[in-house]
Amino acid sequence: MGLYRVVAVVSLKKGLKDPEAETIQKDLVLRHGYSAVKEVRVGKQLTFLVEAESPEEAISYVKEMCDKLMIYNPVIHELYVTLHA
Amino acid sequence: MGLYRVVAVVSLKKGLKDPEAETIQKDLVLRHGYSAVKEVRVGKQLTFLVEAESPEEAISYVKEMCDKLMIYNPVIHELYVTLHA
Amino acid sequence: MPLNREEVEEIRSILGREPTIEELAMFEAQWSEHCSYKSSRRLLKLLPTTGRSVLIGPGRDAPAVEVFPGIAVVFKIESHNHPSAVDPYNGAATGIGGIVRDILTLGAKPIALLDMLYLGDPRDGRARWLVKGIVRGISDYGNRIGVPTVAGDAWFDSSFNTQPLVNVACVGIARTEELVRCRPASGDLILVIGNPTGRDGLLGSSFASKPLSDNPSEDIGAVQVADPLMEKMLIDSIAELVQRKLVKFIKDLGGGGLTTAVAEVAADFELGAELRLDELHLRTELTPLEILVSESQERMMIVISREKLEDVAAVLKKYDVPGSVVGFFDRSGRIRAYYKNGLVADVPARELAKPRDIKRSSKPPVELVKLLNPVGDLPEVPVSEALDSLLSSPNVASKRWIYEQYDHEVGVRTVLKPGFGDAAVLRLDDSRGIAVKGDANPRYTAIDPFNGAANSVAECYRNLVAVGSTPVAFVDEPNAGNPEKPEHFWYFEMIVKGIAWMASELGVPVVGGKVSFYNEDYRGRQVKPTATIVGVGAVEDVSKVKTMDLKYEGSAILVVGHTYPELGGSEYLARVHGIEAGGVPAPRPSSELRNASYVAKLIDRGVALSVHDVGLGGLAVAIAEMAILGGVGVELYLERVPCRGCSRLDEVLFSETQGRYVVEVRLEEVGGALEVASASGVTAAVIARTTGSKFFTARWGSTTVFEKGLDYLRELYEDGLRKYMV
Amino acid sequence: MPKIAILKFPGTNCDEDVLRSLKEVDSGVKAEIVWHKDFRVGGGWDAVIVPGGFSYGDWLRAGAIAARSRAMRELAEATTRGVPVLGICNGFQILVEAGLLKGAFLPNESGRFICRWVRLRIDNPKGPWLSLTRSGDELHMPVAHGEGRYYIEERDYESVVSSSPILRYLPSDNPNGSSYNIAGIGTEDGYVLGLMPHPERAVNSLLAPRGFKPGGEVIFKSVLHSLKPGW
Ligand SMILES: Nc1ncnc2c1ncn2[C@@H]1O[C@H](COP(=O)(O)OP(=O)(O)O)[C@@H](O)[C@H]1O
Ligand SMILES: [Mg+2]
Repeated sequence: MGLYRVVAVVSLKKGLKDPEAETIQKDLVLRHGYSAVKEVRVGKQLTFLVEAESPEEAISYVKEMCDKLMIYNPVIHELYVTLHA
Repeated sequence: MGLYRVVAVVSLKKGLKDPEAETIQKDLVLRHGYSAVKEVRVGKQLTFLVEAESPEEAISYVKEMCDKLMIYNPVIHELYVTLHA
Repeated sequence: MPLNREEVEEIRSILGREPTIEELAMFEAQWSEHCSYKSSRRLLKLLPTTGRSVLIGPGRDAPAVEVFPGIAVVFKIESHNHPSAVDPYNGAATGIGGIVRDILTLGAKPIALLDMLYLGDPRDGRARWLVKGIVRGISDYGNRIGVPTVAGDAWFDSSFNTQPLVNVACVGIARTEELVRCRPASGDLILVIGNPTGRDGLLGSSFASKPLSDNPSEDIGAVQVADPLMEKMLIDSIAELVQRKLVKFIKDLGGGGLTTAVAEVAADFELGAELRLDELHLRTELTPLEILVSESQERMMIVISREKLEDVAAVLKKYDVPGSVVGFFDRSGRIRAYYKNGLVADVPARELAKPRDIKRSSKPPVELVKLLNPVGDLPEVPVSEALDSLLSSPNVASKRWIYEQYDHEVGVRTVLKPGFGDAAVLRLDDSRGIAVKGDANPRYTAIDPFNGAANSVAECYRNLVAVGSTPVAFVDEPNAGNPEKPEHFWYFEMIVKGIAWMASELGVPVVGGKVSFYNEDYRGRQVKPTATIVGVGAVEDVSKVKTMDLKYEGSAILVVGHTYPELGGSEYLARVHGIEAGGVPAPRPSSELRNASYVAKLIDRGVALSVHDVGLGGLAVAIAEMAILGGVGVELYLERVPCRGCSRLDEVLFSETQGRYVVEVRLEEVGGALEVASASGVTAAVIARTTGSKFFTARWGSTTVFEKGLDYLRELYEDGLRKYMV
Repeated sequence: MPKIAILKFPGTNCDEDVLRSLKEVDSGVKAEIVWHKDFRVGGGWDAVIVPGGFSYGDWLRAGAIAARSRAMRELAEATTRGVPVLGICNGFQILVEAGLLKGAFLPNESGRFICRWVRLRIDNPKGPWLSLTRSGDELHMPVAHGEGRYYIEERDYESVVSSSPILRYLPSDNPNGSSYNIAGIGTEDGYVLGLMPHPERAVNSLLAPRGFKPGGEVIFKSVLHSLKPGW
């Protein structure tokens, strides 16, 4: 058994208006002149410390949990699960 | 010039109470029996699509931006900036 | 502020030996300015604290007044200036948390919050970041705990760019006989309930008792993350504990943490206490010292008799509120703290809780004299443009951007909502209610702290009167600089004296408050010293409450009170001429009283259709606001304004003479209204009439001074603050 | 008299308001605040109201944690037995998160919490909560939410638009940018209804600001009327 840090990122599907990202982008580009920024996206990152036999198992454990517990809402969200670097 | 996807993660400094993470762990994860999860942490993930000369430049550009814009508060948050995998 | 050498010496002599590090930490927390009032107590004694309605005056966590027979209002004010300067979101949020817990200590139900914010220039990046964080912090916390934020005050001034003032107040109600007022007795158990204790907020109150360090990120220990969900569970569980009469005494674990809570109760009731520090529920492992002084948020101390323990535990379990029995009171008069069977502290409660007063020297700063000099000849400016500039000043403009972020309706009590009148009104039962409002004018107090503070009291009084309530009591919060600097301490002294004087003259007690010192920026410059006053008024019939929006076309507009050429310290001078000086408007308590009772009569007899007090920006701004909000046009005849000594148009329009009101009255009632005025020696005159034209027009005789469309003015008023916040 | 449960979660904060307002509408009403741990399908409830607030702090997402709770499983069971359920604000969010109503919630388009009075119009009034209203009626009440932008996919919308009760903000009044100006929506039979605005804050004209009428009263009157035996 080992401990693995698994990261789940929940972000809005493309096409859905994301006020937070828009505000940041507006502020960045308009007010501060950071015009090299072409796009901003905001997501929520959940990091789970999981006890598992293997990294693969840890990941699939978290994936299953995210589905079952609806950590994300598939109607509006994308979920992306990886092992912590 | 190239386009780089840079990810900035803002999370509460270690040692600070994280009520959101604690509630998720206690009232969602553990209540539904996912007891292999030993710890939950929550952060905000910002992804910037940046035009830059090099990946290094893109990263340092984003770092500077996050400081200037006070996207996070160094008093309570830690910021972690990487290139998108 | 760490203990100084004399204080350590005094601790040695109190104990008769070398203190342990735990004991030193306890003294440091308890003797901090924030907890001990060592610099301020002498002066605070000047405040009038008694009156027929006062049930509990200063001394407890919160005072209580009886607004109607059998109905008590518990209310209190608090500052969270320093935490908000380094972490605006959590700083402001935990300020709300703290003030709500003060109200819970008497077993009252919190029904309203107020936030009085003195903020930086919204054009400044850091100031704006602070503003947004502070408002969001209050919004997220207040909204989540289900207590409506119904009123407040907001002021923008570059003096607050790095050190804002965040003053918050909470109002609670209870039946008088149900207030929790028992005495804890020897043998009673001490429980700490709520959040597990952590290292966060370690020595926060000594942090609030010193200037900000120039590297704010070093103050991590003093930063606390707000947990509104736990606060809500505390509110709910305490309500049940109180309702089932399971607790004898409740105290907030605030500044100074466990040490202060236990020491103050022991000292007040001539008890001692034995504590088992290892029994406390913790978030991380802590040393006994840390346990004693941690200021982790969302914790309360409750005192119960032993036989109630099982019932109490069941209630806590129902709400999933963690708790632990950390000790009991005894007759020893000493606080003895054990950790894993070792005695780590043994100090006399009384000496710990009540350090000796410090007499601070006080001296008016020399530059002040210049400020008070009369302002020389002002260049003539077009008054029409001046009005635009005033209406769009963030200080005057609509605060909608702020109060719309607050749930001001939860509780189904908010009869008069923010933005509609001079104070908020909450209904209690079917017909009765209370009015609440908080006020300050940092510019007045910075120029002339005595008169400025007196004017804050008077303004709060007027705001309560204008909506149709009878002022019952105030709480106050002087925000001053470093008490060790005589030039800073002088402001504090003058503020307290000004408050005490005006409150006494008005016959309204100041039943409690809080003191905030060390409001300096990192260069040691005092921010504008500010006297914040929060008042509560009684409303007999909430259906008679008055808003300030004009109601009908064809009614008369009355001004109550004389206008004097008092432009000193005014918004007009600052905004239009860039001058922050001059003698501030004179406080005139006897005309305040006379005019207030006249306005109250007009409201009571149903003669007044709408009422607004004259404040920042003077008469022109007051009338413009009424017209904008009501969407009703006005024709103002300036030559009819009762003035004394005014020689210029801008004086008539923008003077901030105190004690004035604008009242809309039905045409056919004017005669009667004026008769009552002259019978009671009140100056009142019809100065305008409402029209169907959607214009605000001002004339002097046959000349038109200005004529402005209401939509145009509304845009200025609505956008003045909002435009900076997008 | 029918028995109404007001379901309370940690962080629910409009439970007492709903109770007070129900009593204002009908002083004889039998309504009770029920702590989530004590809520059972078999409790003999004739209707259930899930009030507003911030259940479990609204952490993760508004309503998400409460939606997975045991009490909500009981409630879902109750709906299959035809017990009328009303979700107000956070209650609506919980019902949607629990899958009892279609759609999803997003943060307000302004990015800020908003508290203000709005005007709504009713389409396809059906079921016990709207029994005394007619199509096209205008109702006024306040909203107070930060994550109130109701979102529904187009095909789902097509499937409900002509059959289910829908409350819409007047287009000039949409406070959050919701799809199709939706403020509230019900199941096809209208037995389960959710809405973001707070009817309990609008049962008394004393609390309505100038220009608004208290539009929440009719919702409570409707359910009391509908629950009368013989309806
Ligand atoms: N910080 C704030 N929070 C909530 N409401 C506020 C705040 N600042 C101002 N308000 C509200 O905006 C309205 C106007 O406030 P203010 O300009 O201070 O009035 P006045 O000049 O009568 O004292 C009032 O309803 C007040 O309660
Ligand atoms: Mg006023």
